Amino acid sequence: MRADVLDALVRHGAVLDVSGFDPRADVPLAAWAALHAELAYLGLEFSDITALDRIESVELVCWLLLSPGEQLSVRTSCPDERLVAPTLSFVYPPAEYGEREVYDLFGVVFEGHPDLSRILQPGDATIFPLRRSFELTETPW
Amino acid sequence: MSAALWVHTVVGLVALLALLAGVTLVGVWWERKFIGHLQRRRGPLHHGWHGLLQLPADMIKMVGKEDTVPAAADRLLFQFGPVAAIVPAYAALVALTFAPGVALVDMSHGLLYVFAFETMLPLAFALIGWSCANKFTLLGGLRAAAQLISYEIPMLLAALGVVLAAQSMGLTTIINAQTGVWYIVKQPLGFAIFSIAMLAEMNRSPFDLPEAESELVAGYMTEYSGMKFGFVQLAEYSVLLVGSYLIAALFLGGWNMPFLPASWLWLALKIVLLMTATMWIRGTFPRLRVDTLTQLSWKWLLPAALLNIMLVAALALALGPKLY
Amino acid sequence: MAVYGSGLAKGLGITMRRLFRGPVTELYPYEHKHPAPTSRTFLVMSANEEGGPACRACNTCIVGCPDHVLRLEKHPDDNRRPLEFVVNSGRCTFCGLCVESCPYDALHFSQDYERATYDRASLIYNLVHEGALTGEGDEVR
Amino acid sequence: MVNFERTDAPGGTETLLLNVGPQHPSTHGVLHFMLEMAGERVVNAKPVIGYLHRGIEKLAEDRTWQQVMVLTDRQDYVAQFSNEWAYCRAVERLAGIEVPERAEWLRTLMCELNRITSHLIWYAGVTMDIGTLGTPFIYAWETRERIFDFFEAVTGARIMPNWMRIGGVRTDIDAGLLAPMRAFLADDFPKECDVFEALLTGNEIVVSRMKGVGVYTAEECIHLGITGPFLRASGPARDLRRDAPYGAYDKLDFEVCTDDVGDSLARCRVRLRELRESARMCVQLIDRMPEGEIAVKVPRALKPPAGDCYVRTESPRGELGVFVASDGSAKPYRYRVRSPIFYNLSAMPRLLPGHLLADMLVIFGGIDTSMGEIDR
Repeated sequence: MRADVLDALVRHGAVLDVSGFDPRADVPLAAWAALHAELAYLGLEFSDITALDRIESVELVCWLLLSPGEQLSVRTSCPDERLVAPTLSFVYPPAEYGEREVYDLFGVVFEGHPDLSRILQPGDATIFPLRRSFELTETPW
Repeated sequence: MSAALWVHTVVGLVALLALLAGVTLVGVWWERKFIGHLQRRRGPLHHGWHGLLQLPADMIKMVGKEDTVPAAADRLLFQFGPVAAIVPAYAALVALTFAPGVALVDMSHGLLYVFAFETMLPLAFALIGWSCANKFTLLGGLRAAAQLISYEIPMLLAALGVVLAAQSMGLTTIINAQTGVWYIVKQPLGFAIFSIAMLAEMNRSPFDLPEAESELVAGYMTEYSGMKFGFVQLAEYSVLLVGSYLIAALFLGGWNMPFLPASWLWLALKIVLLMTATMWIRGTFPRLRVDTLTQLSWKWLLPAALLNIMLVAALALALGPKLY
Repeated sequence: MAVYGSGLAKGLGITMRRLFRGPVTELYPYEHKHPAPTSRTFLVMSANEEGGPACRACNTCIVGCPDHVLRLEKHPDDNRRPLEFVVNSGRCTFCGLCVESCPYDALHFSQDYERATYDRASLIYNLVHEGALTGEGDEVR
Repeated sequence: MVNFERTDAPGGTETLLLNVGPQHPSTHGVLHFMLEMAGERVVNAKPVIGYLHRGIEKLAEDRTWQQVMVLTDRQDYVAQFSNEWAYCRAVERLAGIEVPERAEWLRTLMCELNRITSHLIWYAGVTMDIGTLGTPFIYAWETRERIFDFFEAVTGARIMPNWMRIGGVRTDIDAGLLAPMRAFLADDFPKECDVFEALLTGNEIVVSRMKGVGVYTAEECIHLGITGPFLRASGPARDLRRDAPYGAYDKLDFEVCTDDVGDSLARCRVRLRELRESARMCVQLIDRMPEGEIAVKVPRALKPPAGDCYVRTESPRGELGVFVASDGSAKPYRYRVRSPIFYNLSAMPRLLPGHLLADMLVIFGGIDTSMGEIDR
């Protein structure tokens, strides 16, 4: 990995793990926006933002591109009691829609987001279907 | 007015209406069939011989349809719109001469009369577009008005070249002046301008912006259903008929054919071929953009039409009216 | 640089040439397209040597089906024989996972694709019903 | 329901709110665009999506790893094989499954044929958008049907193949099929491409509508997260088939089609060249297809080790990413699709304002939407 990216990750308190398929960096929620601002400045491109429901918390996963062929995941964890995270939409414009989707399906509220509304579900939906607590029902024959 | 004139008028009007209806029915069938085969499909197939009865069936369906009026529409104008479209389109047919001496009214200024009524159509389309209280129809109606008005000018100027050469506005005189050489040979530029402008007047692709399906759903016709839609379609086909007729009469010699006796059949053949050509173009080309469309008219066709008139006038002065 | 308008003329030429090549469409209700032998349409059950269903009621297909299309009832006398093998074709996506998973090669796809009906109930077939195996038509359950 | 704020139009005239879609002839499915128009000019654009949301990501959590295969076809029903392959690659990477070489080549072959059919759909759509009466549309579909016949013969279905399996592919390609396939791709298809080019990029009316319309620089596109042919038309030779090769792509000789103009016409040219390039790749694949197994044995109750992984593939529309997470059970813990058009579409509010309604449809046609993938 590039030295400047590594340096930025370490400075923002990221726990780096390169043993998996792709390098991953777990950062504290407080450093989320600042780290991404710096990574974007270093020229990393945004690929995708999504989330994983870890029951007690929701893990935000942001995939960045070190080069067109190399990817890096930057992750943080939002506690279930307070699902609030700073928005990345000013750092990476495509994250605006990605975060809307995470909000729509997981209920994570992104602070400072320009238009945090439902995107895939109707505007009056009240559910967050990708949470593990949301049970699927079976349609009868 | 004498009884004979009354009979002549009534029979003539009914005959024209039958002609218009027949041309619309067969024209729509032929268009669907022709474009279908252009696209390697078969087109209508099941009703009658190769689907020839499809259109009467469609007409019956149209009459049976619910006549919807949008809640926000201006009811009076909405109801009046198709009438405003069909009346001038029908009235323009009155002056057409179909064979030597065969016309409802053989006017000495027939061309002027036809153009006068043809140019009333954009008003009807703008009216329809506005009365529906729908954004798509509004944009379509405004586009129709802008397009038709900007293409009328080069069209009239190109027709003026023929009038200059024939020294008459009567359709019979103009056609008879082409017994020898057709005006397409003498005024190719005028023919090109007139054809392009006429294509735009007919709202035919590549100038079908008022109906631009991919942008405006169905343009000014979006809200019409049932017989009202049928009337607007009838008006469109009447413009197609009149337009093809005018191109044939002004530039392609009307009922004249070199080395063969004059007959209304030649005129009919030319009209059918011209209509088929518009369908061929429609089946091949995309449409222009709205600003390119008006630019084409004002920046290219209008100067070219003026140049054409000057050329014709100069040639007529130099060679004498009888020779040119 | 080509002359302006030559592209238009070429386009007109192309469409006119196609006009004379004749239509390529099939007149569907009159002409029938023969599906490829691999085509996946409606499920049929093959017969064993005695003429009974080849199914051994092992439940593998039921487990493998992603859309809960199949229902199997074992024969009260014989645990290895189906009493009822019901397919709800209205739910079936013709994915072929059941055919693939069958260890006894009992399930197959037929080549019959014209089974449109007016109600959902008539899309439910019993594959081991009398006559179903001989191809005399699947009786509506 | 939808947050949409009107801005003041330049010149202070009242603007018009135009709802293009969800049922409109040229939104390619059920996309809904809210447009604020000043006359015919777009001031503000907002896509409203979700009309086709089927919850595929949630449904996947209730199925076994193999059963998710069925859903992947239905994400992007125009580029089915790309979606299947992306999922297969993700799971195979997570579970550490080696795929036999022939299977990889077969996958590459079908995926490239699929790229052709997908681009043909784009061609059909874009020619309808600019207002032809459907003649180029039908020509494209005619060619597409011939490729679908191959799909049917190989996979058993025309649209929803469900052909790839974790660890390989389901059916082998019949040896007798390769010759007609090669003949079609090497001889007939380039001629069809000539026709497509003549009716689109060779037509002066199309050129007048597309040239210089919607010019976006490479930096702009990358910043806005645009991938695929839309990005390549602006210059950068970004293609995951070249940048991070998978399947048999590293053994093929192909060119990454780019254009340096970045307008709508360039996007058409790039896609039309990709059609020829894909056909050329397919011919190479057919000629050099290795023999061998088509699948490795994978347990029916596949349980990949706990963890997650993300793979990115080049779908016809751009960078298609699949993120799968496993908790060691027989069902995926999380299945996530990074849809290329979802992010391409998210750039539209920034790209469309200032253009005419007619141009907006042309630019929008350049991203080649497929609602199934946006809404999932």
